[in-house]
Amino acid sequence: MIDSNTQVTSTLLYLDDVSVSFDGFKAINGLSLAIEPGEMRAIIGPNGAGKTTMMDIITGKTRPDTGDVLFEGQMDLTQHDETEIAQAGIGRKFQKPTVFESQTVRENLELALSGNRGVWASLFYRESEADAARIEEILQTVRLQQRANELASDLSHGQKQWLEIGMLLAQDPKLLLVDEPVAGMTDAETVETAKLLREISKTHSVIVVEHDMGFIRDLDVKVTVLAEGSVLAEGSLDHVSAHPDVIESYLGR
Amino acid sequence: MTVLRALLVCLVTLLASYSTIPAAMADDLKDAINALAEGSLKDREAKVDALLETGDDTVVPVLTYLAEGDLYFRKSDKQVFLADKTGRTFSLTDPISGDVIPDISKRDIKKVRVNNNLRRQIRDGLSLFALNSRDSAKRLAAAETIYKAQDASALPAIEARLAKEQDAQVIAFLQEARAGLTLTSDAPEEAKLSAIEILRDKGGRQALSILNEAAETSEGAVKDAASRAIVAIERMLAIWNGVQNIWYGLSLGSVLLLASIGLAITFGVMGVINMAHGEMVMLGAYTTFAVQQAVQTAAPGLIDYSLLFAIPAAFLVAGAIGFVLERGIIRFLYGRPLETLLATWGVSLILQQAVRTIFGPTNQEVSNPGWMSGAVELAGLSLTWNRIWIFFFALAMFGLLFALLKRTPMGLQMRAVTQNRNMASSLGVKTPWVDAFTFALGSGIAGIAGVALSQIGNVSPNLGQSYIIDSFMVVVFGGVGNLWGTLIGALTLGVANKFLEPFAGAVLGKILVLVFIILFIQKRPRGLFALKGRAVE
Amino acid sequence: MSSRISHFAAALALTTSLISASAAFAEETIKVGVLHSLSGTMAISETTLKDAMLMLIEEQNEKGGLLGKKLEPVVVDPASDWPLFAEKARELIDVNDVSAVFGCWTSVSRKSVLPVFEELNSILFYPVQYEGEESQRNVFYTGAAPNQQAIPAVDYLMEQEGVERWVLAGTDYVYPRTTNKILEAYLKAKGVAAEDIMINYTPFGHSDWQTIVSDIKAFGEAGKKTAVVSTVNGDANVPFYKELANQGIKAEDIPVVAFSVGEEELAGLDTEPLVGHLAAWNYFQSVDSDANYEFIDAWHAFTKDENRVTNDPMEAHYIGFNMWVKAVEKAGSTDPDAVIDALPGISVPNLSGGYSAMMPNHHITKPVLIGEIQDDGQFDIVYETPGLVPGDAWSDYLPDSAKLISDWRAPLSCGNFNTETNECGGKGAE
Amino acid sequence: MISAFLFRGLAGRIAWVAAFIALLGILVPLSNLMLPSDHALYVPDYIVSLFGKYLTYALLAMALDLVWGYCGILSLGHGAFFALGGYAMGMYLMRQIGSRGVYGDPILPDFMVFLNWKELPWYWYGFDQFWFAAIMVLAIPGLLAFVFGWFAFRSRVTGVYLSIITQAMTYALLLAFFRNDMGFGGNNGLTDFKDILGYTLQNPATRAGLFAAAAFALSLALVISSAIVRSKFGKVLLATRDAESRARFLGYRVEHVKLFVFTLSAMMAGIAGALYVPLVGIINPGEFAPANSIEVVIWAAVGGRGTLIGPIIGAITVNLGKSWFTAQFPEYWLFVLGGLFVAVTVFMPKGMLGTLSSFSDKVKSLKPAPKPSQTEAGEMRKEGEAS
Repeated sequence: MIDSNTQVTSTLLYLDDVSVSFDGFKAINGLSLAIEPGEMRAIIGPNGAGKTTMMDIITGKTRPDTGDVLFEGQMDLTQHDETEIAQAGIGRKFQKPTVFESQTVRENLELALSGNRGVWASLFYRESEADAARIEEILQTVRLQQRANELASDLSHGQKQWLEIGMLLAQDPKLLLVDEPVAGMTDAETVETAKLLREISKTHSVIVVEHDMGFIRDLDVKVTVLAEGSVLAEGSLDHVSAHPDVIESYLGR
Repeated sequence: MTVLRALLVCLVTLLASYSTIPAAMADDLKDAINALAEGSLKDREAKVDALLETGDDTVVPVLTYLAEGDLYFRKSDKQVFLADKTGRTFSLTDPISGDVIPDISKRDIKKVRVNNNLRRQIRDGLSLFALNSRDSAKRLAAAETIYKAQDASALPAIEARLAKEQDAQVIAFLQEARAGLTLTSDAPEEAKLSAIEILRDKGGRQALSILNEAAETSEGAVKDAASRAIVAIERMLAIWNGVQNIWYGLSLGSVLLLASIGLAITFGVMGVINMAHGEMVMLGAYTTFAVQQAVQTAAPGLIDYSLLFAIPAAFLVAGAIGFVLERGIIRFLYGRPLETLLATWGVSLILQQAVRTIFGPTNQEVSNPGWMSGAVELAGLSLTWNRIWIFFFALAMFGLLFALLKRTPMGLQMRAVTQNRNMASSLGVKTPWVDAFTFALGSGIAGIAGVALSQIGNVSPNLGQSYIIDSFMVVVFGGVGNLWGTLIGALTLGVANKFLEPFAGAVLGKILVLVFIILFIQKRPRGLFALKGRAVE
Repeated sequence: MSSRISHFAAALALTTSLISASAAFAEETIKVGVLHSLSGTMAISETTLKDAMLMLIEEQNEKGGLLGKKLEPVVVDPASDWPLFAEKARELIDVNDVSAVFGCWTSVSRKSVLPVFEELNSILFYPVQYEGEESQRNVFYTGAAPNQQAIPAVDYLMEQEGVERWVLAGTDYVYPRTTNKILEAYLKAKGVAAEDIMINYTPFGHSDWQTIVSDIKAFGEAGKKTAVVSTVNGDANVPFYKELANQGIKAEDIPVVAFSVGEEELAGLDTEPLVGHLAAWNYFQSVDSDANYEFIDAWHAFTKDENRVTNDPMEAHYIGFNMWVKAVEKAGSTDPDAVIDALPGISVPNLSGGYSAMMPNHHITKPVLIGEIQDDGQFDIVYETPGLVPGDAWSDYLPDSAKLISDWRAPLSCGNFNTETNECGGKGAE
Repeated sequence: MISAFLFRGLAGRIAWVAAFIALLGILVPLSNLMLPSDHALYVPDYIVSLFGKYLTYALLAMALDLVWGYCGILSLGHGAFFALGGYAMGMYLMRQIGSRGVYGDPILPDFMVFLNWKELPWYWYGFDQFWFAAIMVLAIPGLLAFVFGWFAFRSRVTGVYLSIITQAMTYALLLAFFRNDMGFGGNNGLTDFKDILGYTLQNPATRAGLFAAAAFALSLALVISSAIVRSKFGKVLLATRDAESRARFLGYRVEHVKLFVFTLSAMMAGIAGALYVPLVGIINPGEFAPANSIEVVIWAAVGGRGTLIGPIIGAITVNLGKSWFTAQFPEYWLFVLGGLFVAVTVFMPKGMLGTLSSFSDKVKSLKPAPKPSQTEAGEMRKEGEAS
């Protein structure tokens, strides 16, 4: 398909002809996708298009039946589990905000902070000044410094979303997968979030899955449209929304 | 049994009234019968033999009563009578005259003691009498006894009967009996060879042991033929053994299914780690006991059918307690499954002690009705009736429950509530009531299981404890929330257990099954029938 | 901090004594400990013994008590939990200050309390048939040793019923294991071939007997008269007998003789199909003696239940309790050492019309009875040993045990005296 | 590094409780041995051995809390680790009997003699040495937990499935140890111990020493556990409990986290078992009974899970109640105990300690005190979070 070895090795994430089915239902069907280093990509598609399953495949939660998934050109993601993939530099934010509710905001960030994840290392971990400073910085970025010592469960829905994004930042991955970051947010929060993501994308590669067209427009990035488990169209938002198939399957009618 | 005895008494009376027996002979007989009162158990064997040798039909009721321990003698004059208990007293029947003396106190009479040897001697001896009975079923039973007894002295009687017997089954048995006796006698070779053939076709362990003996003691053609017959019979036995084992496994599986099917609802469908499940089974068993007691006093004639009354009663009792349990405790604990474990554990302690206080700590007797007693011989298989009933009862219960959950509006509501409480509630389903009824249903079904399990095991306050772990293993092995899983899981574990038992012994077999479950869960962390895909998360 | 604990201890002792003292205020009593499980798996058997003890103590008090004082039962529930037995024994002796304890059923519960009685020097009366191989200074064994039950039963079957082939079926624990070891040695000494003995063990509470019963049936169809010697324990018996009945194993063909099945166990069974199967005990409710009729009447009056049965361990408590009473009277005090020394040689009536005596090895003499199950749940006694059989602490049929004897009288005062080396402490010949 | 690590465990009320337990370990034996028996502060022998037993139960309950309260692994098989530790100690005590057994055999335990065993099975070798037995007390439960956990956590068996297979594990061990062929004394288990490290077990001084050992072990285990849950690893534990897959996506190897804490907890349970055996004088397969393991869970729940101290209080309270009820109301105590479990779960879902601290929180919040600063509020929650 898009093959050429140089392209593969320079590509950050590369999916080729990936398929997976659950009990006969093809959730992903011959999906191919390439993300360049430093790129931010928005992925849209109707319910059941396979967006979340695609993320599951990239992060090692689901094994594809066929196809290749390569990270940084050499790491075959289908052969690794979630932990290894996360350690290799892919971070993920869930559709439903998932933070550690019984711990404080600061502790959540501390857990996410990059570093040795081993049992002994965490047993004897002492917070360094650099770590503390980094946490402060992220708190600032996600606008939670006022609530740093409160339990995550006490945060509002939007703040949880931000905390989770903050955790992604703390993890400092090469690629961020962000699943519906503005679901349930107020308009103001949505605008803030878009701003935040654009800022992040300056230093990281990002894949955003979202329904909110206004938000996608705010992001102003290349858009991939998924339907029935494969790519329907790719390009700028205006380009894809003019695409007849997209109009047919997604925008209604 | 009682019918038979009534007939016997009639027979005695008839015989006496026609007074077909000459007076002198009657006196001899009377003395011989009264002699039973004296002497030790060992001496009595010779006296019984003497009575049997008279060939007189009068001795049949006497010996039958003796074998059943109902032959008594009057302390005052050592006269022997047939005794029937009527209420608190006895009515005595004179074995010769047939005169009945009612209302005799236990103090005035003493039992003529009997033991296994005498009973066996009487059974074998009377079978020769029964061989000339008009009832072909009785003749058949007699012929079977004669075959089993392998007593050479019976040979003339067998020959005599064979000469006039019409019933093919009786003839077959008698021929087999004769074959066995021929083989151990000094009959000519040809007769022995045909006897071997008959026994080979008969099969079974007794034939095998007769042939083994023949093979050891004889030579030449007889020895060869016997050896060949032994191989043939052993091969058949091995095959039947395998089949029998499968049946044992299925039967054990059906018991496991019964024990766990209620749990498949309360735990599997509702997610309550219901440690009081075993006690619901126990309550069912105690209800069976109570119903049996009630039927015994109210309508003794229906005692054989008390189980049929017990089934709805057990369902209601256990169901009601389950309902109260859900409304009183469990409803506060939804969403905290592990805490239901603690609360229901407490409930199980309370229920155990309550039953212990009310019924006492000892086992209670729940008798098998006639239609659930004994066994049926089917080719090389011996299937006991209670196991057969339980097997089909378990399947029927499973089928009913399955239909209830999948085919009725009630079942639909139950599934809706357990899958998505909020959604169901916003669609107008009265979730609290559905919860309560679902739990009551699971408990009630456990109660019904108790009715069946009372037929094969203890009815004691500990009854529940002995099933609870196995029940959880079955439900988890099959896959929580899947009824089919429970069915297949129960039968699989039952059969696996029974196949391991002959090799590993009962204890090691059970350990191996547990290890197998642990390893199996590694392979399929959500049991045999787990849902796949994203829906699981 | 430690004061808190001792306060607690004081409170504990206080409440205990308050509650118990309310019965006999300001009157000094002799306390008797009753250590039987009232809950858990063993409650089924042991609760009856607690009731029997309460009855015996009540009767004794009606007779005027002991040494001019009233007897006072102290009942605790060790809940079928073996370590809890040890704790409760310590509590009875240390906190409640009992003069003697009547209790335990399982071997493991006895083993658990043994060191406690030794350390605190108190007296335990143990009423249940057991595997022997023990003789301890502080324990008096009023149940049967293997030679008072198993061996006479086997003799009976061999001689009276002509049994040549044997199935030894038991629950897998120490009593059946030891009994079967003894029986195996005994049978082999009597000339029974190894292939004519089948030994089978099942777990506690075994409920699915299909395979084993059909194996027994097959084993019994080999042309020789076969019998089953069952040391199957407690709960497992009901399903075992139900399966026997249903698979049509009749007592006339393959009799089963049991050592752990008494009237109490039969109460949970329909005995109609079981008539003729046997049990060996030292007492049956059907024993024909005045003492027994009196005992049964008293029992029915005490429990206010005409249907409550009596059984062998109850008789053992009856004998043990009367022996203790006599020994205390003889010693003139309840001091454990004096009573322990007074007990051997004491002889009291048993319920089968004779007398049982405490022997120097702390076991007692008893008749051995063999009964056949009747359709009314009782036993019909078909055999009785001509004389009394003295309990043998150390079996003669186990190689290491045969050379040991027990005699707690001075000067020997030893529970395991080796007759080969003439040394106490079971020392082997080295 | 280690000392700094342990020092962290001494924070807050843990330090007080640990010190209190350690002090009990000194004062109770002293009072028992030094004071005359009519002294007001005298602790009788009976109480020493009773509370010694409770302390080992408390250690077991705390070990369970470490995996259940902090890592969400509801083990219904912790009794197995306790029993295995107990058996390892029991084997040592058995070998110490030497020729003082009833048959006087210098090597074979009594139960082997009368069952005609001719020689000591290989797995009994080495247990005549205390150091070897002490290692085994840790190694056997630890190894079992490691192997079991390695399979189970790697296969991602979670929730009730995990609970049930831990129950299957202890049930299988129960049946196995019942078998006389196993060479562990069958149903009777191991009994008739004479002495430990040369001190006779029937001596009150030895029991006082064992009490002290149990108290120190509990105190130390409490400090270690507290250090663990207060380290970053403790946060990872909570993270695993609350959102296992999130922890995975953050790059934590969740199965290693669980395996570590499960194995450690099993070893603590083993130590508890090893201390329990000489105190009660018997170890038998009954300790493997699934019901026992469930009871441990109940102790933890009654006291308040996820607090370390709660389970200690729970274990002691429930057992104290049990000891008392079984003597005072032998016929009715199960009603009381059963009722207690129901009441605790329904009315005090956080257990005694949790209810107590949320009650005191409420009282505090009722006071018209100045608004606490952010950090103070955070600290308070930190305390409360675990409950």
